[in-house]
Amino acid sequence: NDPSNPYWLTEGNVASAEAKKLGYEANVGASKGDTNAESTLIDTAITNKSVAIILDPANASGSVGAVKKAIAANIPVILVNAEINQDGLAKAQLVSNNAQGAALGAQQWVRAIGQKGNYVELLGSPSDNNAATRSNGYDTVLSQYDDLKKVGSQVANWDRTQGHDKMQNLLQAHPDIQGVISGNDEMALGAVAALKEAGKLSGIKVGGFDGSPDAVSAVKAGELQYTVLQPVAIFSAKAVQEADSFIKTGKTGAAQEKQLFDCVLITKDNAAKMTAPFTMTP
Amino acid sequence: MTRPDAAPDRDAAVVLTANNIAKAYGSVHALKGVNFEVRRGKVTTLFGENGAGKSTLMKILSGVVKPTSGAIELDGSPVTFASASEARDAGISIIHQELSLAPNMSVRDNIFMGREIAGPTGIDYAEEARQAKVLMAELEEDIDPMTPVETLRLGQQQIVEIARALSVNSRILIMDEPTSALSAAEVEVLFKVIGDLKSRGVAIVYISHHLEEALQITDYAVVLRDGAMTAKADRADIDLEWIVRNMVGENYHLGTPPTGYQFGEVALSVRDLTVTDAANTGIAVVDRLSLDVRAGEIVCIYGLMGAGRTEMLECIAGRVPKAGGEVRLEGREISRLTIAERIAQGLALVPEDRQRDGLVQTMTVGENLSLASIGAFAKRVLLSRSTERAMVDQSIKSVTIKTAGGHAAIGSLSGGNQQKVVIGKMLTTHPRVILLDEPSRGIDIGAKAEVFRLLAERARDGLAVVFSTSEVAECLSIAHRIIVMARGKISAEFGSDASKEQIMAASGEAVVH
Amino acid sequence: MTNAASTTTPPSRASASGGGFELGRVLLEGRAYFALILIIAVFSFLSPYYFTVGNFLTMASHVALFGILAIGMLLVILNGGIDLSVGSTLGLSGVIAGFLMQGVTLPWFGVILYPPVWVVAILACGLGGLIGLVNGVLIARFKVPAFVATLGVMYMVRGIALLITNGLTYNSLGGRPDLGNQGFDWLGFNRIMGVPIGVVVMVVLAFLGSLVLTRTPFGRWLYASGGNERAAELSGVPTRFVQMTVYALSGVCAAIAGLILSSQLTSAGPTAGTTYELTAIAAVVIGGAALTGGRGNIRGTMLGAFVIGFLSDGLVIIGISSYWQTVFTGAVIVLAVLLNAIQYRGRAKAPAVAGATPAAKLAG
Amino acid sequence: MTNAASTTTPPSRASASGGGFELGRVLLEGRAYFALILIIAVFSFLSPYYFTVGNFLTMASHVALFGILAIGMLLVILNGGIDLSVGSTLGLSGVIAGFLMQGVTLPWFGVILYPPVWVVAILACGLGGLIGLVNGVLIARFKVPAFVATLGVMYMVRGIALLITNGLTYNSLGGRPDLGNQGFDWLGFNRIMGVPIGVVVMVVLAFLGSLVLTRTPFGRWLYASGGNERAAELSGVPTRFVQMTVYALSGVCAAIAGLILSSQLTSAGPTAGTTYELTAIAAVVIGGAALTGGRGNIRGTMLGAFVIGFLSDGLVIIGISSYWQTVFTGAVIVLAVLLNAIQYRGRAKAPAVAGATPAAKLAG
Ligand SMILES: Nc1ncnc2c1ncn2[C@@H]1O[C@H](COP(=O)(O)OP(=O)(O)OP(=O)(O)O)[C@@H](O)[C@H]1O
Ligand SMILES: Nc1ncnc2c1ncn2[C@@H]1O[C@H](COP(=O)(O)OP(=O)(O)OP(=O)(O)O)[C@@H](O)[C@H]1O
Ligand SMILES: [Mg+2]
Ligand SMILES: [Mg+2]
Repeated sequence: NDPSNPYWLTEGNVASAEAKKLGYEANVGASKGDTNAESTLIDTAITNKSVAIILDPANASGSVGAVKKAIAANIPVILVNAEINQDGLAKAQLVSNNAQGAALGAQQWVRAIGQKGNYVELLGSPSDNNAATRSNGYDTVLSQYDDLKKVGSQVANWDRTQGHDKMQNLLQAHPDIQGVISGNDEMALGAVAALKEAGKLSGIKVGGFDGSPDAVSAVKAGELQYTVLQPVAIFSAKAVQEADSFIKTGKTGAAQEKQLFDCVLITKDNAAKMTAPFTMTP
Repeated sequence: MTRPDAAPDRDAAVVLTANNIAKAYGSVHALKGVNFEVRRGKVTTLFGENGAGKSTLMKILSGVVKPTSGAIELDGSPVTFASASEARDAGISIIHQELSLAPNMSVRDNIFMGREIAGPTGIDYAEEARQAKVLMAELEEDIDPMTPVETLRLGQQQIVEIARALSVNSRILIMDEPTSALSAAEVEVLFKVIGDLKSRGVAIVYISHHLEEALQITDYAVVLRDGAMTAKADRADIDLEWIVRNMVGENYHLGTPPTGYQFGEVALSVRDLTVTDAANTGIAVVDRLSLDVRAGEIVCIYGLMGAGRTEMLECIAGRVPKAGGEVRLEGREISRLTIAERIAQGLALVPEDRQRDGLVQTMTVGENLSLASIGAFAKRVLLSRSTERAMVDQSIKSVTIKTAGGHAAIGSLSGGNQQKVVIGKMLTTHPRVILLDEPSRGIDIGAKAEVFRLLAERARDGLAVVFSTSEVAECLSIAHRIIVMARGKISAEFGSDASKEQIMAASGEAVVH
Repeated sequence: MTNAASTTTPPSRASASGGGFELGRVLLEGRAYFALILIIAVFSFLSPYYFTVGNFLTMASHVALFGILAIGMLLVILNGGIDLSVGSTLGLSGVIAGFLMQGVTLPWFGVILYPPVWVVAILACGLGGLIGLVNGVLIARFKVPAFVATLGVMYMVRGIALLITNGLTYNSLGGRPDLGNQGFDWLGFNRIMGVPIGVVVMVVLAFLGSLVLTRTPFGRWLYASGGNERAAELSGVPTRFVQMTVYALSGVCAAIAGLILSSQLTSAGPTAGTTYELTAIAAVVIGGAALTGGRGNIRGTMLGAFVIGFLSDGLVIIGISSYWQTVFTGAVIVLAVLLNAIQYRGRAKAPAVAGATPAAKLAG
Repeated sequence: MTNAASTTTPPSRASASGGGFELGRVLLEGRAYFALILIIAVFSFLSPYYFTVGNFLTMASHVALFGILAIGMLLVILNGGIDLSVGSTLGLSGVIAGFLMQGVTLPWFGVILYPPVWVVAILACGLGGLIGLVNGVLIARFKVPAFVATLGVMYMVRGIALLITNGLTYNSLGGRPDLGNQGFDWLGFNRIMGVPIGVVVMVVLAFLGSLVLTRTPFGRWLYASGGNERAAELSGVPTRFVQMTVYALSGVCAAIAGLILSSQLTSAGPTAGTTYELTAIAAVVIGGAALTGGRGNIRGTMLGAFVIGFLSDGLVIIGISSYWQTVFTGAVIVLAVLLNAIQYRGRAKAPAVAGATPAAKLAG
């Protein structure tokens, strides 16, 4: 996926590092969310006679074809971070438990702003079903509090600039909000910048998702209330190990195809524990 | 000679009649109810100043533009043409005043574009090429049908244009200034061709600003003046003087060399100037040419198309690089300077093609006038509007440009006035030497006279003037000295008392009567 | 000012004179060939997998997409226009195909229609042609500059694709036997004698294209109206018709590419094909066509497409960071035109004839 | 073939005659004004929050980015060129700024330099100018068509930005008091009398721009070389110098925009500004400039920028899906030029004079 986001960068780096450790030659490519680019990458992976492909699908449905192609070339595919809408293809799908993470975040967020108030939501790009999963996760929690009203929501495509601009517009439309809940950290940080500029940061609480280094430092600085750490480092490493074991034993060694990794909440209190990007040492 | 209302003589069948055709472009009334007849096997020549409406009338007859009012009758039955190709199918073809060729395509493709000869597999290229060859032979030009048009010089391009019109075996052939870029020899050939066409019963409409030339082939003369017909007559009844009178009201002569003052120092001195062909084929287009012009002197350079005048002048002005020799302006070697620097030094060129090289169509008359000297109006950084306006008005007056004022769009001016703008623009740079490449090209006789008068005045004030021309008559107007160029060399030099025959002979041009 | 002229005189000659063989062209296209060979050589040296039939077929099938777009783009560029909307059209046609494959509900009959694949394909192409026609009408009838018209259409079409799918992606375009609408993935998955269908389609289109350009009146009309529209018009060439047609054709090409892509992925996303128009244009230009119209030919364009495709795939195969790929792509584009420019600089000095002046402008 | 000519005659006159008042212009720009007013009216009606000072300021600060890009773009387009690289330049300048703010390590001195903000800003702008100059040299010296040259540079610059940051985003550009490199967010955060700095910068640039265009020889040269390069050259206009300068200036404008953006976000991402070039071009065109050069002015361009910005922000505020925003943007672009085209269609019919031919072509 697009490595201009630290999240996916770490994903790639950790995986290749792990692979090298296990004595493979790793080759990281970025689809930038374009399914065609992705399938091109798969093709070249096939050409390169790769022993295994670890794929962060660009698109829940769009990537199915690409995966099929790899399977057809009988190269085991292990999916990380995002799922595809068809089971039984990939050897394994290792994803962070977005629903759980969202719930976790939402609860913390409620604690931060209290039981009542108006808020707005920034959504990721709709073609990525993590966006939906997280948004639903938020809603299930927040809808329990009748006094919390979602007065607006905008798609900011995971992007910081858009997060910033859309936040400014939302502020205009809804000056009376207490909170912003965001589908990922980039958008959240964009929102923070916008709020800072409007001098409303103190009054409005922002929550992110991903646990990216920038976000963590923002949490430390108290600009961001919290972020939800996706154990990307963990599961991308795990993915490689499973690939390895599959190549050697023919089994991933995991019970079922879909493996959910629970997310961890990062707040001011435990932000210090972030040793490396996306890795927390308890 | 006869009055317009006089009955048209009957000795040749009228094929095409235009009944009080009127055409208005917005406010401009290009034609105001013109009646016009074309007779089979005869040449009907259309005379008129720039903007008289000649081309407009022809465009209407050939279906290019639709008349605002009026009717056209072909063989007595009314017709209306929705497009040029409809007119062509009806047997009317036209050679347009402005070249209309696709430079990226070969001669063959240009001749047959829009009228492809179908073969079993798409276009029958072989057949087209063959016919193209035949046409070229007929016009006595050895141009390979496959050569891209862009590599032909202007004259040859015009030949291709003519060939295209001939390739349609039409009953009516309209030629709007077909010879503007042709050498006398080429004109000869064209006239021969026209002769054959006449004998084959083709009706021809001919337009030209070269009056004597046109008279050679005229059977019927029609004169337009600002959109209305002022006179028509048989060849037998008319002469040059008659045409000019009806064109411009009174009789014109192009002026005489200004006298009564001494020439100054040598202003421009060219030594062994050599310029190679634009296409880098190494051919010397200008061949070790040397020339001196004194302040206040007017020098005319006569030559055939392709003699190398444009190259020489553009090279002196810094547009094309020189292959050898040196150019001195008032003693200073200027070969190394840029165009801008040469202008600053006092050397100005009025280019051959004003549309392409002279005017900025997107700017107003005033802005065009001040363009070359714009730097002068900058007080510190900003332009001084007032100074500029003053200067513009002043030069509009001094160059006598007929225009609504400095703010008018350049496109709204007639050809002659546009030319004056280009000249005015260069004069505002206060040059010591001014080069004019065919300043009279495509402008009417009235405008010509004014331009020459203007140049004569400036010469009096010590300006050195060099102008090139393709019309002998113009050599014998204001020039103190006439230099004839042929194949890049000076073939002869005359005083203002030379005869047309001498000059033409020296240019390697057959003397035409 | 004569650069366009200079950059591209030779191919033009060639193309314009429909088939005539000439040194200039050999030199120019020779260069493109050379670039291609160089690329292949270098990568074959760097990766054992590069120089294999399998890989070439794969790469070819990647090139196919851009190649097909580029063919349509070439027609438009020959006309002196440009078509920025092909990327979006590609996306929309895929989406429409997906939409139809999902079955169309006709509420007032209460039935769900599952049109067979060929119907879907035709409808998608038709749509592409329609979009192209919109461009054509805007440009030919209303005289809107091509760049702007197609820019606007690009946005609109993209937006529509997103609205239809609500940003989501159609998948499982495989169809179902019981509905008799199977075989959509044929385009993407099948191979004729080992050659992916996409490549076959491209070759066929290329062949048809050069036939039209060199053997038919339409081809000559296109070169003529691209070279000097006024002249063409005066000599009875139906310039407006030509103009509209090329945009329509470009639209159809885009639609075909869209079908191939979505069938390769057996899914259709609304954002597919974003910025592909630029790649297509790059291919055409590397292929020696002039953005001023009238100059260029299919062979060159194909070469251009292959240069771009083989390069970027090669970089992926030897595992170079995707950032470098971006840099290289840019470098190649500049280099390609730069070389032409330099070689024909001498010519550039030649006095351009009136007709050639346009070239000048755009280039400036 | 006379479309360009027709579409844009009036503004040209206007601009060219820098200040001369004319019916044509009033009509044409009147329309842009009208569009803007309409947009404002509609949205004010739909949302109580739209018509507020606060909101206008916010929207203005969004417009500022594109506005600044558009000013540079206008210069290039007046010259008859186009600059596709501004988006990438914007991104890179931000990245460079971020890079410098992080502190430059000089290994052989073993020290880390923290250049003060103004130095950073100047360096970033310098870089932008440099990139522009590369475009200029390619186009003016080597006669590479502007579209292609800037397309290539666009890719290369983007790639470089990605390589420098390795895809990451620099943040915390706030600077640190102890290092004396604070105040980078000044551009993005501060306001002068409530007006965001970005807007102020845009206004200043717009003012300078129109001064240069209407009151200096350079402006006149620009219009001239855009209108007819050959004629300009023969009148002693340093056309190459003009050409290079406009691209350099466009680069600087892009860099400035990049600084403002990254300071608004107090972070600089390598992918910032992607496709902004298209928005900028759209603004210039909606503002009535001709892509053929010689016609257009700053006021129109600013209007164009505001039309686009106010529209898309308005749609966000009334909470319309971002997909509709895409559609509308496209629609507005087409509509704007369409209206001009229709109004001047009558003129369009007039056979263009030779000089106008270039215009025609590019537009075709
Ligand atoms: N397309 C046009 N739009 C507006 N006015 C036009 C147009 N074409 C011609 N005119 C005007 O109509 C009048 C006649 O033009 P026309 O070209 O017929 O003159 P002409 O006799 O051919 O002049 P020349 O000898 O220079 O060719 C001129 O005043 C000209 O300005
Ligand atoms: N576009 C061109 N390409 C190649 N050669 C050219 C071109 N134009 C002119 N030439 C050559 O340059 C020489 C001079 O041509 P040119 O027409 O400039 O002479 P000229 O005396 O200026 O004629 P005129 O001034 O009447 O046009 C001729 O031999 C011609 O073949
Ligand atoms: Mg005429
Ligand atoms: Mg000449």
